[in-house]
Amino acid sequence: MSIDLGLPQRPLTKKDFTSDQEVRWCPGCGDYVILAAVQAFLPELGVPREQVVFVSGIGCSSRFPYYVETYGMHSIHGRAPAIATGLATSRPDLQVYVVTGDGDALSIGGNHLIHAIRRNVNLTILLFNNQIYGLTKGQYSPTSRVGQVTKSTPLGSVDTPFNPLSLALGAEATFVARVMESDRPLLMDVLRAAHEHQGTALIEIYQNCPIFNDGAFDLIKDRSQQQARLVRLQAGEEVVVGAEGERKVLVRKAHGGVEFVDEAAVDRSAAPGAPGSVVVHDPTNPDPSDAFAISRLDGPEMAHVPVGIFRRVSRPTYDDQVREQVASALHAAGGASGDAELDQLLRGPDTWTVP
Amino acid sequence: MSIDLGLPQRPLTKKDFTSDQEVRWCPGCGDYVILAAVQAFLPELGVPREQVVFVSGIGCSSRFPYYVETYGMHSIHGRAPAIATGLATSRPDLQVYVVTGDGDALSIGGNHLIHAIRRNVNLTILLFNNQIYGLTKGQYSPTSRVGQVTKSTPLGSVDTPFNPLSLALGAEATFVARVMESDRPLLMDVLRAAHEHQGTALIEIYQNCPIFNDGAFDLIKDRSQQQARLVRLQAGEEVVVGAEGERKVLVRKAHGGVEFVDEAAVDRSAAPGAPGSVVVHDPTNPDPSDAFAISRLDGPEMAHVPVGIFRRVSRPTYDDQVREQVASALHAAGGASGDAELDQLLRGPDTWTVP
Amino acid sequence: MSSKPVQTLRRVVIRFAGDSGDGMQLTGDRFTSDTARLGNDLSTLPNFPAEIRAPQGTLPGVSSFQLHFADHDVLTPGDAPDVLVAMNPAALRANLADLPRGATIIANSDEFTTRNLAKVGYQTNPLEDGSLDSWQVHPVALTSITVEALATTSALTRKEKERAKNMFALGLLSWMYSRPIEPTEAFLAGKFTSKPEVLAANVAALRAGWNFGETTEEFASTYAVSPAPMAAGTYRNVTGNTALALGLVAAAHRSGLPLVLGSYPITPASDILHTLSGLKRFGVTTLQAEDEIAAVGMALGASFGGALGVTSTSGPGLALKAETIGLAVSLELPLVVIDVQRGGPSTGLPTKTEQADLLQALHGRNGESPVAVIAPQTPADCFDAALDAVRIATTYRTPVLVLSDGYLANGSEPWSVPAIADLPELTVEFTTEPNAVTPDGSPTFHPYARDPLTLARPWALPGTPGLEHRIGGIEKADLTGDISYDPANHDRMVRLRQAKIDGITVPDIVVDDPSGSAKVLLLGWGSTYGPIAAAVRAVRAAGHHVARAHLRHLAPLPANLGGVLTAYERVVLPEMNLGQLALLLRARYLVDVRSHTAVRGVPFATTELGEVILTHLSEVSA
Amino acid sequence: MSSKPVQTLRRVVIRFAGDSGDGMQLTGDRFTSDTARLGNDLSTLPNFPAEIRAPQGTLPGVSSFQLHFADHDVLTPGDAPDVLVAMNPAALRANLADLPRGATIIANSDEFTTRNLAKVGYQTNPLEDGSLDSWQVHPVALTSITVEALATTSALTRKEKERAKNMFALGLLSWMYSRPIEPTEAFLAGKFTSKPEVLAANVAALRAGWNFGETTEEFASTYAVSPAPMAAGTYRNVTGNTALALGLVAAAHRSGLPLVLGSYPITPASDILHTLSGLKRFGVTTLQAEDEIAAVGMALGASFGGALGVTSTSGPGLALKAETIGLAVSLELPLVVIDVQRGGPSTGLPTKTEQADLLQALHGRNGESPVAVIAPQTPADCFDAALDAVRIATTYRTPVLVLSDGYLANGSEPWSVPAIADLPELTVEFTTEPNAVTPDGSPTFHPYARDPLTLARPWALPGTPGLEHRIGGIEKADLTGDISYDPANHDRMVRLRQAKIDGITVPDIVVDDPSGSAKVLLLGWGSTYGPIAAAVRAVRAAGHHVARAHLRHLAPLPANLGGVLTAYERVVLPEMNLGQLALLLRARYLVDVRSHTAVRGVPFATTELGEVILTHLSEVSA
Ligand SMILES: Cc1ncc(C[n+]2csc(CCOP(=O)(O)OP(=O)(O)O)c2C)c(N)n1
Ligand SMILES: Cc1ncc(C[n+]2csc(CCOP(=O)(O)OP(=O)(O)O)c2C)c(N)n1
Ligand code: SF4
Ligand code: SF4
Ligand SMILES: [Mg+2]
Ligand SMILES: [Mg+2]
Repeated sequence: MSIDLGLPQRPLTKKDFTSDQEVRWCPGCGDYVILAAVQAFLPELGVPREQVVFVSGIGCSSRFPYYVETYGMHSIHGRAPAIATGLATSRPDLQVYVVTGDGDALSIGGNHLIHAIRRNVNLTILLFNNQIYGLTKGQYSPTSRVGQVTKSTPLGSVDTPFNPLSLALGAEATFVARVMESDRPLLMDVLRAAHEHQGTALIEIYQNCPIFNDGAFDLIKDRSQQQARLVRLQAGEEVVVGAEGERKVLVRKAHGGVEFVDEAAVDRSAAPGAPGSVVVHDPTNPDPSDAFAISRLDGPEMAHVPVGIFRRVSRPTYDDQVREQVASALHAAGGASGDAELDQLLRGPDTWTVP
Repeated sequence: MSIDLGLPQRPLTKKDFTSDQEVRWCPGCGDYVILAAVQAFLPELGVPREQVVFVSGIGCSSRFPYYVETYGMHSIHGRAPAIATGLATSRPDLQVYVVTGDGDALSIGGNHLIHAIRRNVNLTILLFNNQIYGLTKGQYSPTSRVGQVTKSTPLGSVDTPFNPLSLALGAEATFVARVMESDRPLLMDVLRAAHEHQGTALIEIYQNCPIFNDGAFDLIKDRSQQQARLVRLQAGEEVVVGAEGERKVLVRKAHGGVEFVDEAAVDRSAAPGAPGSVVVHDPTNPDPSDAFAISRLDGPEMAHVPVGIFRRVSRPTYDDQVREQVASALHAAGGASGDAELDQLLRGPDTWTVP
Repeated sequence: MSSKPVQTLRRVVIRFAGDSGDGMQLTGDRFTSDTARLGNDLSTLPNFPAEIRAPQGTLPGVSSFQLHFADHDVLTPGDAPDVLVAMNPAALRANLADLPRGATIIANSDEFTTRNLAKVGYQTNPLEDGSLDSWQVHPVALTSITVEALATTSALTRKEKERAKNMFALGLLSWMYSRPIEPTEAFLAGKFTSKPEVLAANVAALRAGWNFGETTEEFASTYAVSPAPMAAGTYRNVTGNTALALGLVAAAHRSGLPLVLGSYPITPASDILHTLSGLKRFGVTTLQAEDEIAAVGMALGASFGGALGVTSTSGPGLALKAETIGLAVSLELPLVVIDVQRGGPSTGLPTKTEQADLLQALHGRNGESPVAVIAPQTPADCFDAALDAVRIATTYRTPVLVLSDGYLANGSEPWSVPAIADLPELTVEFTTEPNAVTPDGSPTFHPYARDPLTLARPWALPGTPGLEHRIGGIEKADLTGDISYDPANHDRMVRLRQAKIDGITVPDIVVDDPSGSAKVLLLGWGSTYGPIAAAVRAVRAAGHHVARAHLRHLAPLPANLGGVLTAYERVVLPEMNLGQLALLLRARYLVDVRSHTAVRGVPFATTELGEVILTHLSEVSA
Repeated sequence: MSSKPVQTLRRVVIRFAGDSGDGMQLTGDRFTSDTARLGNDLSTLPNFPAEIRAPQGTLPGVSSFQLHFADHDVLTPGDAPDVLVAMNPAALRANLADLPRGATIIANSDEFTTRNLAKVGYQTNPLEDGSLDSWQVHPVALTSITVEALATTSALTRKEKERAKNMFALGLLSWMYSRPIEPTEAFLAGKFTSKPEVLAANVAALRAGWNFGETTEEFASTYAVSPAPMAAGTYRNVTGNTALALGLVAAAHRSGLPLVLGSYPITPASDILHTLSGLKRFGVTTLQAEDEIAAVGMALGASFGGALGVTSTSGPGLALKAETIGLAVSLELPLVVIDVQRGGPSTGLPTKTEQADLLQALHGRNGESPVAVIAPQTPADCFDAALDAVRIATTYRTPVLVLSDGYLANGSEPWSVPAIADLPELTVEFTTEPNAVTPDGSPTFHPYARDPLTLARPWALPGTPGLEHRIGGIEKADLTGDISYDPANHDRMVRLRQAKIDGITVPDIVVDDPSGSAKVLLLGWGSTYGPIAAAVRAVRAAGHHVARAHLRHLAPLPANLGGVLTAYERVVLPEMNLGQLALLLRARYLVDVRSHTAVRGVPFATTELGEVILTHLSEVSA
């Protein structure tokens, strides 16, 4: 249903993807950084902007669509994945992005998120995780760490947070990644990979909320701490962390799971897969067990936080298959239905005639 | 708030847990078997029946509470975990069970389920999985296998089903188990363990719906096939499947995950954890990676279906901590509040007096 | 044809009743089909428990199917059966109260065992203890005769043979009312192609039933009901759910839009999903969502993309969709929401009918959130209602709520199949060009500019170059659609949205007042059409004057409605709720509309309404 | 005390306006507190954007706080400010239209830079270009004077020092209106205990502001407003959200039930959750749920267990809770549902006020699903409304909906703190013994047996031996509560549930008609109390006769309401919606209630309503 008005084609720029709406986030909000990165990324897709749609829920992050000069819908709290599923399924020509927050996606919208993921709908989901409800002024979210003192938890929250990536992997995800808002090169890489991916790509973006949860990610932002904590996953490479000389390498544990050990202590002669043997990151592994194990590395203390693409496997998408069933029914019937076919349908098998 | 009327205490029997309501499932429905097992199990708890509450959603399975002579609520579709959370949090003296179906728990109620699980509320959730919507007469459910032809999927369903146990593990579950409806001893064992568990225990029960999805579990029910497919997890033991002579043993793969290999091919000298080394089942492993890997063994073809307790670890429960915060606030304030304290609260810090 | 004497009747009401597993719905459906073919007018009422198959032989497990057919225009499934086919003691016990003295009972005597009698509280066998003396009872050993008739079919077990007893009953009743059995034979052949033994058994049982009637002395004569005069045309029998599904497909066809149904199963709406999921050949996409919220969300997403987004549900599901329908009101996108009403509140009576979602449909959302509401009045009328809903949704870019109910959904009647060319033209135009200029004179797109006539905003689809825009549920500035917190703008937008709905073109309400001298107007909406019309007919037949009118559009109301209401001395409004439409009309027109309400999960009985009318007539003339 | 001349005023309206980050809400709160202490009556109206902190210096980022205080009974926050404190050009531009000619403007001249002026579209500086000549403009270099005043405080950066400028403004205004600054100093000391430099800076800025007024020649005199005559008692200032939270805690205390709040954050209701989460010391449990459905589910689960289950939300959340509230209606358990209404439909205007959820509260559920509905009328009245809601919920075992709104929630007024002993007795009795006998004579428990007076069913808690029972949302047999599909039983249960609500004891509505000769009655509900009363007062002051009455109970309605409505020639009903209560009253009483509606997200202005009243008065007497 893409409409070609024969407009002249010229390479698009970031400016082409910037709408005329005033951006209304707080000064210093991490959302600005993400917006700029996405606007810078979109031109490189080579997709005309009318074929891009951003669907969001409600939250600070969900104001995103207003600022991008594409089609967009700022919907209601938590429901963007469902709305986007309807859109993506009926319009294969569109690139559908979902923009959501940790509250929007994981609290009220948790069910739609996991169902979109298991169905593997052609969607790229950008989950801005600031570990807080920003728009409603600072209540704890399903990703807030235990003990977090917020407006609604004066004595500290008691619920174990979700690990959004573990949850997605448990929900049969085919593409799962994490990025820091400030890491534009990685964000661009991941967006590119997500664009190429067929199915649902979940990208968790750590985003700082300077007003209600400032510094949530300082441990991995701060240059001095970052190296010891941030784990950059690279397909086909060993999983390492730490500065030169203090490097740790990810190895398998004896009883399932993975852990970091000092590089010096690594036994490189261990058979691949043996406890102590080095984990070579393979996001395309059909078995999600390794990706899951890696997702367990991070915790509230942020000892080790993996970023990059955890999983990227191929599986038929929901929308493709839904359309395929319709197409094959049409094909089997010899093409689109006209008045005659409709007439036959209305009559059904059992008519009689009154003269 | 338990009320002691000083009634005479005698050991309870199954009959004591049988209500006067006529059971209204279809002849041959697996729900009967589960009901009988639960009614037989409850007396052994030694808990007076007034302290037991069954909360259910909507579905054939959710009619369960009517048939058990305890307190019960047949609520609305998908919401039982939330309602039960409110009840369990305000009433620590009660044993709260949730009874739900694959549609109730994983379709409309998916979000409440995963949130109850991450919070680790003191609940035992019995998820009757018949891979179909029974009560609404046979539409596919989030656990129906791909390609299943149902009333709403005449050309076969296209969505990848959830693996309820993978999903629960991704949602930070502390207790996860699976049982066949017909395996009463295991069901009793698991119920017992769940009762002892502090927090949310999710028990998936495979249940046959003879009307709309008959034989869904025949591959693992049928004596001749069962041995080759059913994997009985035992804490501290190797994970094996198959009849004597055709036995397979679960070993680690080189690149994450686990797989079955012929017993003959097992290298028992492999270092624990090495690829090819035998997996010794440890449900109490704090790292859920092994439990997750084991949960991936089953698939629609039911090549290998693990049953038993996958995971059983201890973590503070939501309701205990919520109550603890209230209790400590009371304690810090020197006990329950009387009129004087309330008066002070109403006045607040900033009053003035008009004479 | 039977060789026994034939008596001609003008109308007959038959009720088939048995266990949930006895196949009564199929039996009723087949009898209906065969009756329709004979040219009788008819109306049907299935009735079944919420449980799939409650324990055999119990009262809660009874399932029934009632059919009213006649040589004249039939308006309801009939108040009371002339014939009850009772497949077991439970079926007898559950239905006897509805059976007028003198009516015929055909009971499967095989099932009247001590055990089965006890299950439903009979101390003695009513077929033998004289308690049924006021009725004409025919005990027939349906089960054993069926099994005997299949004695030669050795491929089946006894249990399997017994299952054919419903076909025996159908054969017997077909004989009794001079219906052909060949179409049912053809139907069975289609159904059991892959199971030849089962097919053979069913056909044999069917024929055995017919022959039993012909041969045995139990039945002295057969009955005939002549065809009803009907307008020329091709007819079929349809249920409301089928008619709705067909209407949606026809509307999609006429509008050129692909139909996308987002739905979550719920009784009694599920069949709409089932039917549409089988019509992929018509370009129909059905998405079974994870819940009702996702279902309407998917439909709305599809509408945003330019499809005809539809969602179908029942009352509890409508409650869940409220917030998203509110979003659709704010987005001003076409959306069709079908609510097949059932007994409430809460889970209520899932398989029973009710009209108690009208106020929910109108008011069940936060803020001022106006939508259009339409209610079909008979099963076949669901087809037209669907077309009308699509017309309004696409023309006015608004959600339209269609209020069907459990009775319409599962009840059926003959439907004169329209010619495609006679269906309304529903062509939709998408906006593809800028519709405004910026202050500096360059062309731009205003997503909330409005058509001056309809107040509809443009429908510009993603994929259209140059019209990129964003819409959302936050209040938006008139014309531009930008976020706006301006007080005056909000007031204007609230009133514009209301004015758009108020301005929808709906036909005037038509009053049926043959004498022109009636003082009392019987008003109704939705599925009470049949019972009210039948009661009015009966009252008129007794020589009284009474007027009748039926509302199809609940929002907006027809422009002439106020005049109609004030033209009568008294307006009586029967509803299957506690007076929901009455509330709206009293508020709007300050007319003392008199409610007659019953919330029993079943349609009004004609006799009941007849008495109500007579009471009002006597009050008014007194 | 100031040494400049003091002028006495009867009333003043001040509006503080600045950037979202400028701390205007705090400034307003403090000025309010200090004013309350002086014994003035007062009313406040905060106003802020839905964004947390829109870009600095822009129109959408403006946040304001209006305070009306007087030496007499104050009914509204005031139509138009006498003084506007504008912290930047955006604040000036956004608020100027509300400012009557002649009013005072105190503007932070430091912020009127070319860049800031351009941001909001000022070509020239209004402080200098003469465009403000009709107002009394005082440009004050608030920022730089503040920074200068803190010159010695070297521990802070310039940015941090600048942040204290709101305290400077507060000091200046306190001087101007003769308010003490000591209480604010104490308040700051408490707030910044752990940040001594910040404390010192704020206190210094506050004093500098005061001194600036006293020293500079910019201001010639100060003003005093005498205390208002108020009933004897202890007073505090409260917002509606605080009062509601306190009312719930007081009700829990009086009923002996533990309070369990299930909630999901949403503007403007979130503060109820925040406040209650800090009151664990009163045995209050707050559960922040995953969504609104879970929130009400948790509350209902707690009620089942014998707690006082409460849930708080705003319109979109109420829509989501509909199905579960319907379950509570069917279960007949106590439940308090608080809806702090905001602008709709859909996301609407999250931070603005509206009264458009009344029909949703009454009708927004499937089936006939009656609940009680209460609306508080002023911020302080929220306390009493909460107690009343708990009384009804526990006495009648029913959900009670409390309709507050954004204006009540955030607005504040002095509240005469009641003595605990004077609060209503709310003791609840749980059922602990069988209440029926089986046919064979043994004692049993009927969960749906009813109290003959209230029609309430027994509340028997899990844990009570011998009363084990099951309840659910499916229709239940009268008395026993067993599942029942019986038509007559359903009709009976539907009517019983309605009758229970209809039978709730609510006080008669009181009419304020001092002359006794009014022909026009001004009726209102909820937060329009203040504006209507103020307008009526003004109209009466001009010598006209007009009556006034305010509805607190929307369901059931007071028994005398019909009589009251028909006693007047005309009933005028202002609502911040399109006429929702008018619809109900017209329907119920067939009285031609005249709606006056405005849906602007802000409370009615007194003058606007005054004109409306005068128009009606002239029509009626004409
Ligand atoms: C139905 C509904 N419930 C609640 C809200 C209030 N609400 C708006 S945004 C939000 C949470 C936002 O948190 P998150 O998704 O993390 O986004 P952020 O603001 O942090 O970017 C809530 C609770 C709403 N708008 N609608
Ligand atoms: C809000 C709502 N939506 C839909 C339904 C209809 N409904 C009842 S049960 C059910 C699914 C039941 O499936 P499952 O949970 O698997 O239970 P089963 O019947 O198979 O035991 C559905 C869709 C409902 N009752 N309420
Ligand atoms: S509140 Fe936090 S997340 Fe929201 S805009 Fe401000 S800084 Fe960003
Ligand atoms: S439909 Fe299936 S699950 Fe439901 S009662 Fe019947 S057999 Fe059991
Ligand atoms: Mg967030
Ligand atoms: Mg199921």
